[in-house]
Amino acid sequence: VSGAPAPQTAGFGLGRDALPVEIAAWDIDVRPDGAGLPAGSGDVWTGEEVFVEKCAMCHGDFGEAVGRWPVLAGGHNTLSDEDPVKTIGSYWPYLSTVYDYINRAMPFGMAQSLTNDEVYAITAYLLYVNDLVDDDFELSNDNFLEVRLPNEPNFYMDDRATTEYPIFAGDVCMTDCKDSVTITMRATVLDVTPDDGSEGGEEAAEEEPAETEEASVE
Amino acid sequence: VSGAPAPQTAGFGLGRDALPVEIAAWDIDVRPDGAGLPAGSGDVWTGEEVFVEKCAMCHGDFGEAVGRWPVLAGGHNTLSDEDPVKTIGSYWPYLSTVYDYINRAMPFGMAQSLTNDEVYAITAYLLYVNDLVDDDFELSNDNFLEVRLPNEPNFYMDDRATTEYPIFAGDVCMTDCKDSVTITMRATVLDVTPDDGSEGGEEAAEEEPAETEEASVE
Amino acid sequence: AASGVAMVSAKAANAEGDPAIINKQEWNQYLGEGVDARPYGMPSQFESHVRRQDVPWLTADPVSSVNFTPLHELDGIITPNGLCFERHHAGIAEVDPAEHRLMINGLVDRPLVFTMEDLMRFPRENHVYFLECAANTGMEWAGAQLNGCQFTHGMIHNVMYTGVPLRLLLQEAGVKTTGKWIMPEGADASGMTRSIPIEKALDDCLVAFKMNGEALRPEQGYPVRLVVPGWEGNMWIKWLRRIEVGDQPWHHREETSKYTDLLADGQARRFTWEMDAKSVITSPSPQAPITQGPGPLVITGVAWSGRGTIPRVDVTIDGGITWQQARMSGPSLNKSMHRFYLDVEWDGKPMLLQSRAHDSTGYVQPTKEQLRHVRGENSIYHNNSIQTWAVNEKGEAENVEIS
Amino acid sequence: AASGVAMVSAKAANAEGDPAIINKQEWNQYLGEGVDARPYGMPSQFESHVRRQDVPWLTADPVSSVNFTPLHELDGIITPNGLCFERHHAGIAEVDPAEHRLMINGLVDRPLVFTMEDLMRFPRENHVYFLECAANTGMEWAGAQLNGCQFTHGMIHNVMYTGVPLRLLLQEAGVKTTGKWIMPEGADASGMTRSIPIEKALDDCLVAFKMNGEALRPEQGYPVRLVVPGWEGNMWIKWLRRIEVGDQPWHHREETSKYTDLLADGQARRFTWEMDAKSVITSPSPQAPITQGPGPLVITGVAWSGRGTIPRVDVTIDGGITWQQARMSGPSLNKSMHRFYLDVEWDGKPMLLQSRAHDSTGYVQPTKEQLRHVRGENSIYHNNSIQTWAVNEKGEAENVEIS
Ligand code: HEC
Ligand code: HEC
Ligand SMILES: [Ca+2]
Ligand SMILES: [Ca+2]
Ligand SMILES: [Ca+2]
Ligand SMILES: [Ca+2]
Ligand SMILES: [Ca+2]
Ligand SMILES: [Ca+2]
Ligand SMILES: [Co+2]
Ligand SMILES: [Co+2]
Repeated sequence: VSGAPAPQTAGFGLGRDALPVEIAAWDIDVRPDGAGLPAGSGDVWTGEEVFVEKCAMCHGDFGEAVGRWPVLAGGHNTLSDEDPVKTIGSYWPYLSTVYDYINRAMPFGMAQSLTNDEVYAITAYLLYVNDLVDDDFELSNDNFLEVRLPNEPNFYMDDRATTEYPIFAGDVCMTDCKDSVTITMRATVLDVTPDDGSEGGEEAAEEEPAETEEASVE
Repeated sequence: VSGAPAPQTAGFGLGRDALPVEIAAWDIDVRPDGAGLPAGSGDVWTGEEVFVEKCAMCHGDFGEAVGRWPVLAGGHNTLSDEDPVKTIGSYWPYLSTVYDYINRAMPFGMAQSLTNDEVYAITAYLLYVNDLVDDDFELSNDNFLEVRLPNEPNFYMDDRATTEYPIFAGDVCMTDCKDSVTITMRATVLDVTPDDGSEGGEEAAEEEPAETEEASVE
Repeated sequence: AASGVAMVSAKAANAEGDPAIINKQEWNQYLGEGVDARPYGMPSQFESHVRRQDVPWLTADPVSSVNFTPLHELDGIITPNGLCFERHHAGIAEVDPAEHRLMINGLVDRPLVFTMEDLMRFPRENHVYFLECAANTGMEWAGAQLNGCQFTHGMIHNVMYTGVPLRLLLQEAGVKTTGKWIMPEGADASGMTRSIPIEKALDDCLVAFKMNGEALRPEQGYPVRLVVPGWEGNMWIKWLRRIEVGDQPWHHREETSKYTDLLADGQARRFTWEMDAKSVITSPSPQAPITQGPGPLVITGVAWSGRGTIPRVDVTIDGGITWQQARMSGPSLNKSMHRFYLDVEWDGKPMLLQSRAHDSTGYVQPTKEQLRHVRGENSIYHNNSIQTWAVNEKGEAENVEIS
Repeated sequence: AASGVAMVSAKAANAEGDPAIINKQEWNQYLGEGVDARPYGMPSQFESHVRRQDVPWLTADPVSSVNFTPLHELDGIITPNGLCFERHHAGIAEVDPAEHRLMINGLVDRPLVFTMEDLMRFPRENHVYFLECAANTGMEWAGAQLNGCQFTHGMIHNVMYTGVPLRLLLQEAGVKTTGKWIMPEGADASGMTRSIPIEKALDDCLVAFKMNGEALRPEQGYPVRLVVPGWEGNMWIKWLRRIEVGDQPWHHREETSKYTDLLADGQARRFTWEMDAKSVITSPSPQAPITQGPGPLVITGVAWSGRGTIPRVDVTIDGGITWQQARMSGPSLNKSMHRFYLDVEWDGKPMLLQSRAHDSTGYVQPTKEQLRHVRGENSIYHNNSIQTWAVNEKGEAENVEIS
């Protein structure tokens, strides 16, 4: 009968070494600096072929989207509009994200079923439908870092600590804070709220809600 | 648009006055001093008749119980035995509790279906099977307080504050507290624990668990 | 440490790699159910063994009986509503809240009737409290009997309640100066009643309608129950429909025939309301054996006191020769469960595990021996003694008593 | 007060008395179900309206979508597991824990694989934390849109987690000095990934396997998820199967295409992890109107901050002309929900209700106006502005914006 306090510094000796073959099976992530990119290549025309077969039923032949599935192309110069269209071409900062995401999550319902060459080809095609490369372009692990997406410079690190926190702090008014108050907007005018009957929303869809982007629920 | 802090002292003005007819419908509790006893009466022989009809299938004709349903009679002078039998006659301190409980909760499955006279009669009968009255006894709201149960003097107020708390306090031993330790009893010898398969226990019942009193789970 | 790693690992990998990693699983590739499928969610299919369980031989009928919280499967201090043990005397009352009323009568200036809507208009409070049945561990007085902490200690749950201070309702009716006791009464077919002194009623009792954020469960008194912090569970009247104020206690069935503590000399304590400090190791325990062999082991359990908080729990793995102070984890709240851990390196030898709670009054959980010395073996209720689990070389645990 | 009593009472009694009292109910006389009937309990049949609800028009498919916690029906601070909102990108992964592994690789001294049993052998901690989706209230940027706090604010839940400090797992693998970021990855078909700086990973993150005492629900990442206290919900990777340590962030889809905050000038903030202080009145609200007329009214709501506790919430009933300090109730825990109440006497006139949270850093929840002034209307995420409900004479509430 015995028992010593568990070691807190030297580690617990739990788990086991991950084998190279196991790491290889799971370590599929790709970064903007190219880390994680596998060897492979694919051109725009091959990409179109695969895309039309495996992706277009949701995203449209040219990434324009079917119904409410995500739009993958277009939207250039809409980011400061009332209704910005955020696509790979108009918004995404890094091409590596396209490769990584398609490779890990698409096609929706059959994730991780594409070959590396297929992912390169689709990525090339998505660059093409976003007017970023010509139709004879071939993407590979060799030239991957040469492609930069146009909106990359428009991202910056969270700056709330300097741009917001000083404003949203300090003493608050408790009495006589305003002279009068008026209602300027009412949700019931839109009428897009699901009924308590739970199946609601069909009627709502017709009503064109103010913010219908898929992104609005991410 | 206005709102004052809610009154904390004068009451909230919530709820409504309970009507006498409503209080009468629910206010059925009876106390040892007779408070709450309704007018009525019943004798031992009437009590036996009702008891045999409505109670005996569980509690036995003479309160001796059928199977594992509660025993209502007997057990005199067993309270300091290894297996005390706690009944109305051997344990309960007040007769009012018999009236109150039968009136509010019995028969099991058809609560509050007895008339006042039936409850008086059953109570008289339970006194009789516990050897506390003769067979010609009639119980009524008039003579109710004259009947005292024998074990009343043996209850006293919780005294843990003086009999236990001073003992179960103070410094504790942390090292070298004993020379040796031996196992003196094992639950698996009894084997009365339900299986993980959930329906267990039949086998256990045969094994005569150490403490099978119904009371043990109250 | 390298060889230790191989020893303690649940599944050592062979050269081809672990199939659970090398082969894609269904859930890695294909879509699962959407957000419209489960308006009210349930546990994973792989957790179906985590359930309340009754002990059929204990009672004549499951309708007036008890089932037990699976403490050995839980962690932290909150008991999920679906797993809070049940004890009812006439089955689960399925009360329609629209047809439910709460009456206050007796020694009050104005007898009142409240609807559920009325109750929702009083100021509310939120508190986490344990509810322990006075009979919890009662089957163990005469000796080690049930092999699992679910059965020995599972008549307890720990829940965050939302409710109206009972004080406010009593003030609304106006308690007369002669009013010294209250008698809460249930709406179920057992018409459950208990006597509670007015001091407690005006102190911290709640008339609660929510548990862990949502409506009370039917098993726990929906739509409204009494919360009597730190006091025995039977007093927490469920399906609360009436509160009478009186000048004396009622001495009803559950405070005479039951819930009185029979001592060795045949005399009995009555009105033993407070639940004394208690603790139990929930893992390892008979239903939660050590499955991974020697090496790091998390010893964990719960502790509580009806008289305050639990600043300290001691744990022994050698049957009480040596004790170590456990690590308390999670909020320490008054009259709530506390969680403790002792992280050890198990050498694979047999252990005799015990835990010993200290509460904020300085009370220390007694041994079974100490408690029996005062109370004998027929006391049924309020067994808060130290529990022992014997763990063998295989990691199996058993409920035992030791010298 | 006597006439007031009659006015505010839900059901005035007629001379014969209230039938709910005079007539016996079924549950007063007959037996209900026993303790063997419900091994895992569910809410009352009368509470079936309390459920998670999705908004069909929001997404193309319920399988990558969201549903919402019914905040308007809850009280206290704990969200029951069955009602915690769901957000998944490839449906609910139904993971078999025996087939689940957690790998740590990348810039570590020794890449490791853990089984669930391995994880259960590390020291554990318990903490209550809110999880809020960065998109919560996102549909309200352009204007008052959804009529109910379930929809405007229901992408949040507050749960007590039990888990292993991520720090211990990373130390076990040994993070190289070049390791500055981690990338947790999910086992579901979306293979969810996020980048988290190593400082946060070594600070208060947990690898959690229990929520509110029991196993995680499949919807919430069973058998194991990452807990990232105070930070946006998407980072709390569910079905956690891998953690890679790296020298740079990954800029994956959910931190570029999504969860970046597009400002009015077309530029976008990235890595906006912390959830700022926020509050909402849950009752009265559009789905929880005042049904009992003038008189006592409980105004209640919840508040939280990703940067600390909530020592104070102010409430206005006149659209911000006058504010009152609300009463906080229940434990005040770091990065947890807080419950507040304002008990008022409603005069039956229209009200404009708002709540304003102060957090322990001194931050004060901004108005929509203030927030839009900095960020514009396209920001989608991180809308923590003050919410307004207009209550009319009938007690009906509506989601509005005010001047
Ligand atoms: C059955 C419908 C469907 C099919 C087929 C499909 N997708 Fe998708 N795609 C989606 C959905 C739904 C999302 C959003 C997933 C989420 O975020 O939850 C998505 C997201 C994407 C995105 C990210 C969009 C953004 O703005 O963040 C890309 C890129 C994408 N898909 C590419 C592809 C490619 C390439 C294929 C084929 C190889 C494909 N998709 C097949 C439904 C589909
Ligand atoms: C169908 C079975 C059944 C019938 C019929 C029944 N009872 Fe009972 N009785 C019980 C059960 C079960 C209990 C214990 C209830 C509990 O505590 O949960 C009980 C308890 C009692 C007790 C309290 C026993 C104690 O020691 O505390 C009394 C007294 C009693 N019954 C009297 C009666 C009378 C009088 C009738 C008929 C009018 C009656 N019972 C009919 C099952 C029955
Ligand atoms: Ca990698
Ligand atoms: Ca097309
Ligand atoms: Ca917009
Ligand atoms: Ca009375
Ligand atoms: Ca017989
Ligand atoms: Ca005995
Ligand atoms: Co007691
Ligand atoms: Co963000």
